Amino acid sequence: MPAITASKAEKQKFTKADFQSNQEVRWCPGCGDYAILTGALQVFAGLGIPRENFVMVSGIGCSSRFPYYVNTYGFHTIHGRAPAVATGVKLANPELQVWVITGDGDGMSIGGNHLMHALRRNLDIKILMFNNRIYGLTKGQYSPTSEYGKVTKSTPFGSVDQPVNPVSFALASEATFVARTADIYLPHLQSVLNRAAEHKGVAFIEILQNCVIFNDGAFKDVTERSIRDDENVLLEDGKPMIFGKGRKKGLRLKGLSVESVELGQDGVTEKDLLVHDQRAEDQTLAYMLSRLDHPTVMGIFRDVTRPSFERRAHEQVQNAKERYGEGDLLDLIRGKETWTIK
Amino acid sequence: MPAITASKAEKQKFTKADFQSNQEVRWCPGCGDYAILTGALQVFAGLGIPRENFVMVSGIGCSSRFPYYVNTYGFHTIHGRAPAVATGVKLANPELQVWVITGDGDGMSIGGNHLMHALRRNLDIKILMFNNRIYGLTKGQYSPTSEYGKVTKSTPFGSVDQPVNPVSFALASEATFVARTADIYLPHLQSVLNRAAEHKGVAFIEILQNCVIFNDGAFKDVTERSIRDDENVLLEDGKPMIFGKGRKKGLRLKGLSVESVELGQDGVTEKDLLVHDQRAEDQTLAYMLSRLDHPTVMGIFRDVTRPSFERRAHEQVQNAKERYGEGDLLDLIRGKETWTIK
Amino acid sequence: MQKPLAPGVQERKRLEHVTVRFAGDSGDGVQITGDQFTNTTAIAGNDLATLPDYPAEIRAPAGTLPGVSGFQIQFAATDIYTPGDQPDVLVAFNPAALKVHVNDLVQNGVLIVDTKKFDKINMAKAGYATNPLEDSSLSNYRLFSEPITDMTMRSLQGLESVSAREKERCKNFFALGMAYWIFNRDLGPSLRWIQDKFKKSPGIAEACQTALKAGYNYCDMTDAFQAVAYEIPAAPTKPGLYRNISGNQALATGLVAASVRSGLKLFYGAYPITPASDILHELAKHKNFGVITFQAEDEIAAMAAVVGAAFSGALSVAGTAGPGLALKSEAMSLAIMTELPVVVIDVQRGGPSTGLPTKTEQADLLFAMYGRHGESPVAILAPATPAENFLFAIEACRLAVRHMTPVILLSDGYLANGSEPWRIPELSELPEMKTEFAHANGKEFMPYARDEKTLSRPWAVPGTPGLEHRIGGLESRELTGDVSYDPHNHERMCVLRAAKVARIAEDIPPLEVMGDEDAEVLVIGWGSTYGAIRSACRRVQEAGRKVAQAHLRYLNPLPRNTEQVLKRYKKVICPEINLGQLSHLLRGRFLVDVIPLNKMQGSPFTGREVLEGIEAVMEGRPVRQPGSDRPFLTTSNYSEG
Amino acid sequence: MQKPLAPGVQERKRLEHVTVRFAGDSGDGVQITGDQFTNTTAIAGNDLATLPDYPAEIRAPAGTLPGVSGFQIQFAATDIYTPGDQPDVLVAFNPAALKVHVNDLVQNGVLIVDTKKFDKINMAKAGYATNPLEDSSLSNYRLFSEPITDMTMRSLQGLESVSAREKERCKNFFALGMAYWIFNRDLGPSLRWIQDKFKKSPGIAEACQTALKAGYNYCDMTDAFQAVAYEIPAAPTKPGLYRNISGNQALATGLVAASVRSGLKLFYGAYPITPASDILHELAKHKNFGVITFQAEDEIAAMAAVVGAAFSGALSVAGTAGPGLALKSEAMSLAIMTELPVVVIDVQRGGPSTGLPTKTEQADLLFAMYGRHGESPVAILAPATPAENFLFAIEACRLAVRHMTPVILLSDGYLANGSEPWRIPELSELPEMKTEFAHANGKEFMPYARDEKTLSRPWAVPGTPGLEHRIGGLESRELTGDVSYDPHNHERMCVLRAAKVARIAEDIPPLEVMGDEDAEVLVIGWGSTYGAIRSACRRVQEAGRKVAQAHLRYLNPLPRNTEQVLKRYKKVICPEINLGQLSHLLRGRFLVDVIPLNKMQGSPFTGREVLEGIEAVMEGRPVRQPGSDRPFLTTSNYSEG
Ligand SMILES: Cc1ncc(C[n+]2csc(CCOP(=O)(O)OP(=O)(O)O)c2C)c(N)n1
Ligand SMILES: Cc1ncc(C[n+]2csc(CCOP(=O)(O)OP(=O)(O)O)c2C)c(N)n1
Ligand code: SF4
Ligand code: SF4
Ligand SMILES: [Mg+2]
Ligand SMILES: [Mg+2]
Repeated sequence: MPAITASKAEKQKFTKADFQSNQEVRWCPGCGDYAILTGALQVFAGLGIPRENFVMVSGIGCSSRFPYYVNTYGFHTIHGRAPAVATGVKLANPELQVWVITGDGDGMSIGGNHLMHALRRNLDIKILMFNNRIYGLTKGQYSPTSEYGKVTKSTPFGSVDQPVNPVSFALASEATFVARTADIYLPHLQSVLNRAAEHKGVAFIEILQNCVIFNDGAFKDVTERSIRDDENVLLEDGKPMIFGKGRKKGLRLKGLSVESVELGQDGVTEKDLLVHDQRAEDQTLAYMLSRLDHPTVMGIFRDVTRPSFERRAHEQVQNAKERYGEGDLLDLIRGKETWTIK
Repeated sequence: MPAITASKAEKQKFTKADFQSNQEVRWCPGCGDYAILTGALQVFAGLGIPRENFVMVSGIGCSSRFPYYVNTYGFHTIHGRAPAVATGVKLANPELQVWVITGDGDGMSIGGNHLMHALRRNLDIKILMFNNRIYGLTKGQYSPTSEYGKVTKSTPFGSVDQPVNPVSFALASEATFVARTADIYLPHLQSVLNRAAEHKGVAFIEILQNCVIFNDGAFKDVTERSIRDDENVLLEDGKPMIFGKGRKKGLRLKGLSVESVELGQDGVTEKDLLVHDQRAEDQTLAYMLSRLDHPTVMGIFRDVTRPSFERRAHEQVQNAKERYGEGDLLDLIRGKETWTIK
Repeated sequence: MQKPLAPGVQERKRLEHVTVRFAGDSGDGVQITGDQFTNTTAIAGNDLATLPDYPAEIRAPAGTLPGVSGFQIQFAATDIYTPGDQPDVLVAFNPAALKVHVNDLVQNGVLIVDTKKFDKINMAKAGYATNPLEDSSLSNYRLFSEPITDMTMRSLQGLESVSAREKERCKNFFALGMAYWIFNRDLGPSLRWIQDKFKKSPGIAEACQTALKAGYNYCDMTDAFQAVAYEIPAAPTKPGLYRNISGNQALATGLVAASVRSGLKLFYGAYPITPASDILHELAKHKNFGVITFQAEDEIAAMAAVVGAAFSGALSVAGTAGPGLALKSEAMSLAIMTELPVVVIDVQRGGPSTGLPTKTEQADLLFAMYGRHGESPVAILAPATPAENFLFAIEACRLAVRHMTPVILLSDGYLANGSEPWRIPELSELPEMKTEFAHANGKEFMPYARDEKTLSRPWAVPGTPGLEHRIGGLESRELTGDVSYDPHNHERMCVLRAAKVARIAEDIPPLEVMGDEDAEVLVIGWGSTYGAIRSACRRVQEAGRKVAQAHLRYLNPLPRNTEQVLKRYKKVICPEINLGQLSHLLRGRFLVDVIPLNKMQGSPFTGREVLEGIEAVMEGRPVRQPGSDRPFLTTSNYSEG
Repeated sequence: MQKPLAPGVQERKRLEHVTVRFAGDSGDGVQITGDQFTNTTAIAGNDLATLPDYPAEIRAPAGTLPGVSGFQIQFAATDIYTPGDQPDVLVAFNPAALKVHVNDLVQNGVLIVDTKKFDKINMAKAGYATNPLEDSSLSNYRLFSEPITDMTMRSLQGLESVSAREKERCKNFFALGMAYWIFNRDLGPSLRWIQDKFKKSPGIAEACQTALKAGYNYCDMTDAFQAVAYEIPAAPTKPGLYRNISGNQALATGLVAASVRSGLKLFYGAYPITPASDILHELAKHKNFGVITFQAEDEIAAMAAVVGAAFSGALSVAGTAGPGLALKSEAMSLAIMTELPVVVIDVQRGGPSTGLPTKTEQADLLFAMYGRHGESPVAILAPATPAENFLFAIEACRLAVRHMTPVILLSDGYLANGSEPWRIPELSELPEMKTEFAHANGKEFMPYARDEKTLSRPWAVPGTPGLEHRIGGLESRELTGDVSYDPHNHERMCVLRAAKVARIAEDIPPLEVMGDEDAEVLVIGWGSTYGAIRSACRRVQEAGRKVAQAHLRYLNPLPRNTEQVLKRYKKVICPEINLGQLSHLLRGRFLVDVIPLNKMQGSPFTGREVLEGIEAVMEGRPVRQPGSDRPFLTTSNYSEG
């Protein structure tokens, strides 16, 4: 494999245009994927890493067309398997910047297991899950994140199963970096992606994404301009969890649940509020926050450090070489017991 | 499908022998699977449900040989797919008592995704995962529950990945009943299985199981007689979490973590301790407890009620019949627009 | 039925058969237009065949060549078998659609174009430097440049409850109205369909209906259209009640019919995948038939659940396309070992890998045949026309249950989405499907005892007292089904499973030969090539030459007389939408020098293509080799940069 | 080497070849005994072939018939090709082992039995009503009833650091010592092996070594053994340095060699599965060669990761067995579409489904050939002997990388676990494996441009400046690799992928014919049947008749001259451990009436079985039909109850 030359020290300057491919973007007009693409391209450009060191790996779905639109190496693989393909890409060449793009169906339905294992292994890849709570590409069946009772093409009488919560799932899968953002929160999305890029290990980011055709307005009650302040808590590390129009509300611990309180009412002050700690070794806070519905918690739930899988794997190679010397092929072929015929 | 006749009301009397098949048990002498089998057979017999209404479904692994030893209907399927096969068995005939037997490899490695989806769907099946933290049947490779650094046949220099915690995983998969017990805790195991049988919905039970051949003593530091009192907290619903030799220790909340305290020391009393609540809608307590290592928490973490998948699915059928009348084949074949040729 | 509005035509020209193609952006409603036109044509009593063709994207970028969606229909006063080789009439909604399709139009064909989108931007997207409607490039056709969108908007001016954008989207109904006038169709069925479809938005319904009528009236009032006023008399067919039906509809309906006839609960397990998803959608509607549909987390789970449901005694069916079939391989193998009745539908599409998801292909035959580890025989069926899916869905279920075996039903994208008029059978015409579960009879139960005739084992379902038993993927001992590593038992069971499937040959009809028994050339096909082969053979015969046709609907086992049929002819040619799979099978089985005629273009054969192949064989010339149009581009023969 | 201890024998009988079988409970250390015996035999310079055979359970219940583990070896003073048809010497550790194996022993064969386990309980478990050692049932054999366990215990009496149970477990070394005496072997290699193996438990090491010597000495002191003192002279072979090697070892070693020779990092992705797991275990040890082993969560992930690693420029290999190959189907199809070089090893075992996991079979050939949706050609290789796995591992890697294609290597349980002496090649004897990644050259990069000769596309790996490009599972356009739904492009690409694989025929040796060129009968085989066929042909020739043999190591594409070879002979017979897969392939390809000779018993052919087949063909008789020993048991012909 070619050695990666540019180090972070000699950060280069790139523009979004450098990262834009010549392929015509083929999402529906108004699809949330456009905004995510724009945000991501800007983040890639800003990292100062040459294009050739990026690999975009995706599965199948509308979201998974993403790699075609990024002028780096790209691999549009098969349904659900992107994390597994990415594992091979990254293990074979740990210098690469590997970004996985997946959907709620691709990532949580057919691909749930690969996702779980990639997360617990802590491979240094970044996984963006575009969650539109529907199957877009196959024209509108319900997905594992669709709400209970969802009427879709495949569930004309409503779905009968409990959705899975991607953030809770990622936490239970031992992910070291877990975040949530939304297609229409561009600056927030970019800051989260930037933090993910900095994180040395696996990063999982759920991105709430609107599918105008098959699930329009799925996140209206979370992200619509008129209510979003009251319906979102944006996590800030080390800061109390304040939200709401005029920042008048906050989240407070009540037993082992969270409650939403009004600042100033009943004597509640900032001091009573939960303070976010992204780096807490204990997952409890992050997990508890992931369960909230109204308001929905956005931002980085968890960001802890553990050596990454590919680093550990390559260290073993290095250690073995140091301990036993660079492998000698003839020695290996000969094995332990030989005899000579003359 | 034959209608199931015996109702719970006319509970019949069975003995363990009724549920024992004529197949020779083929586990290694000393394997923890024997004890689990014994315990389970007794529980089955005690439920008062005729043998023919049980189906044991398993994947592949030492543990998955289980169905052969139970004189009910049984299906030894393929690696990792038991929850999916069981889904078909149960959906097609909701009257059946379906028990899934799986291993840590079968259930969490190749089968992790099916497990997650069966759990979130809340299908009324009982899933017993025999966790020996190793691949037994294939002679000793590491599994997703093997501890970090594990030296096995496939990892001679030690494994480099973070294990997954089955109880945390089940909780994040929205399971309605989650428990942990051990092969050598026979009465505890039986009480847990009994409660699982009573639960109307999916039940996930992690059973710590010793593999004498490839991972002997994996749970020694948890279950060995001399230390087990200090290393186990047995959950009791509505009770404070007391444990330790002479029941002198307890678990106390400290911020959003749990700490182990000595009763009577520094003024700690029972009142300071965490009280278990299996039926809490909020998962936080259960999740937090699942993360503990020393001591390890055993028992029922969560037991909440939600209508089960197969019930909801069959209700839809019932409702459709009521709303549109029993389907008329000729009508269906004819469709909407027809014309006649004479 | 509502009468056609005052047909202001002196005389309509009678035609025997016509091919019409609608084309436009994916957002232009081309598929709906095609469906409506088809339905109305069917009701008018013509024979017909259709070919929808749409891009893989949900909404490919507007105005681009890859974004073009098309729908072709051939209809006739006689029997026809294909959607037509070349359109006689082309309706194009934008420059890209014109560009993609115009070369297919017959010389002097009718070309109707909506002028609206012929602006600089859209023409550039389609690669037109100058306006083709204005230069002379279309002089070979009878061009009607019409401001369809503008006229639509004008006809809807008064309607206030409907937005401008919604009005614009009615243009396809305007065009449909024009087509109805040209072929003298009744507007009634489409007016009713609109009413029903938009019953929740009466404004939209009114707009669509108005546009439809406006289009019709526009032609009626415009002299230029008098020259293209046609009449295609109804086709003489078997009397009866008819409907139009697509392959996927027929399949879903057939499954429900099998369930009703057998008294077994239908369990359909699937994971969405083009072009099979519609079967799931259709079945999910029919819960009042007791149908259980299960959208699984993936195809492996779908197949595994189907195996589980079969164990529980349901009529268990899985439906998918190529990539999904690949994932089902291991669980199907379990069904083979445990000898459970399951039906697996593979709606074939272009492969390998994700391939061409919305295009048709027949390249999964050998995969269906050999696509599992070990000796893993299954039965394989393939309907030949969209409507045949109905009977073959029932047949697949019947064989699975009677012979306790997995059955693969091979449909394809063309059959699935194509449609044809179908004489609705009486219930009494449907095959018998008696099923009996095993019951305890006091003797020791032997789950692997064999029926003498079929070699099938008993279907003993959980819940039956006294029949408790265990099955599994390990080799099973004869009679008892216990796990057995005995070498001779394994050999016997492998042979037994093969023999069981082979014996299905006793339970299926012999292979029929159509055409000239004493011909020199036999054309053998399977699946959706039927129509093209039939049409080609007819043309051969019309030219006064002899040819025979045989069509395999049972691929495994083959009909008893297959060898005999093949060996009766001097030359055998086998057209397939793959690189020669059935021909390979037949050659290996019978050592007959079957000549492959192959095409791999994501679309069915045209009658002409098959005809050329037959003629080549008759005249001893080599048939067309796929991909032979020009050499491969290697580093030496493409100009770099 | 340590000299044999005072061999108290007057004269040893010289034998040309001997077959020895060890058998006992899975806990009895039979496989270790077999391995040690093999190693020592190899070092003594005999030619040899082995056949281990063990139950699927880790520790099947002690004393039962299914719990019996066996190990057979044939060794000789001349070339031999199979582990022997029937043992000349059988060592049985318990009644069950005796029961399972004694009928295979040749008349008057040497039968050594450990008397320890011949108690009521164990005899009952084996189904013996009376003690076979005491009734006259074994009178056809030269029976040695020896208290092996008791003598072992006695010999270890002084050793205090070792428990009684551990001492008892040394009995296999006592028996091994006896075998060494009988065949006049040097104890040195085994003594050294024990030392090394138990270096952390010197007590155990001493116990094993003591038991070994005690067994040897026991025979030396016991007159009765004089009659069975044999000498098998070393086989004359090509001079050189030799070792004994099993198929899986050879495969793993070959992969490392390919990595070293090509300069590519080896990436091995796998999920444990019998009988392929040992390849993973072996490679995981060789991290100092830069090998990356990845135990994935399942076979799908393993395959997907291998495809990803190939994209990244690693020498990428996946290893599995049947059920795992089924799961890899879809991801392999992705490698076909994206034209990435990957090697997939399938160590075939008994199928379908879980089947007979520890037994051998050759029934995945057609699955390898056709086991993916769409037209999905891959190259297929199959080594013929355990040691050949070494070169074919390299060859698979060479072809994958040079032709940018997936390659399937078909091994099987017999090759994987069987072993043979192998002349260690010089590094200079290994094939060249130059690999070059693409580099930017100022022109626009075309990821799907073709090499003129091989039709392969460039290998452009991430990290290379200027070659950024996208690949994927959708159909790719010629040259650019962009997504393309163009009908003609799809056809061209399908044909191109097929042609690329077909052209490998130019890069592989022609099919060689051994034996009599002018014979009437050709025996054609593939994979592990080689030895049995070779041995059968030799016997035909020894009997003065003519026969030719050809063995296919390349199954796709076939060697250029295959048709020519097949058509040179009047009759062609094809022995396979399946129901006729290669014969079907050859028939379909070449219209040659290849006669299948099949066996499906989880074990390789014996030379005798193949011989009988050849004789039948020569004499115009039908060959044995598998499973024909008795009719199927149907409800009418088994007695119920
Ligand atoms: C094996 C396989 N099964 C099914 C499909 C069909 N398929 C393609 S994308 C998709 C789901 C897409 O949903 P999601 O991942 O949420 O992506 P979105 O389109 O919503 O962005 C499905 C079922 C496939 N391509 N491959
Ligand atoms: C598709 C497939 N892959 C691999 C295997 C081999 N295999 C059988 S059991 C097993 C793992 C068993 O581990 P676990 O589930 O922990 O069960 P245990 O034997 O420890 O009880 C594996 C890898 C298989 N049978 N099928
Ligand atoms: S279908 Fe939905 S997700 Fe897909 S491109 Fe269109 S709007 Fe976006
Ligand atoms: S290998 Fe381990 S898990 Fe398997 S039967 Fe033996 S002791 Fe039990
Ligand atoms: Mg989605
Ligand atoms: Mg295990």
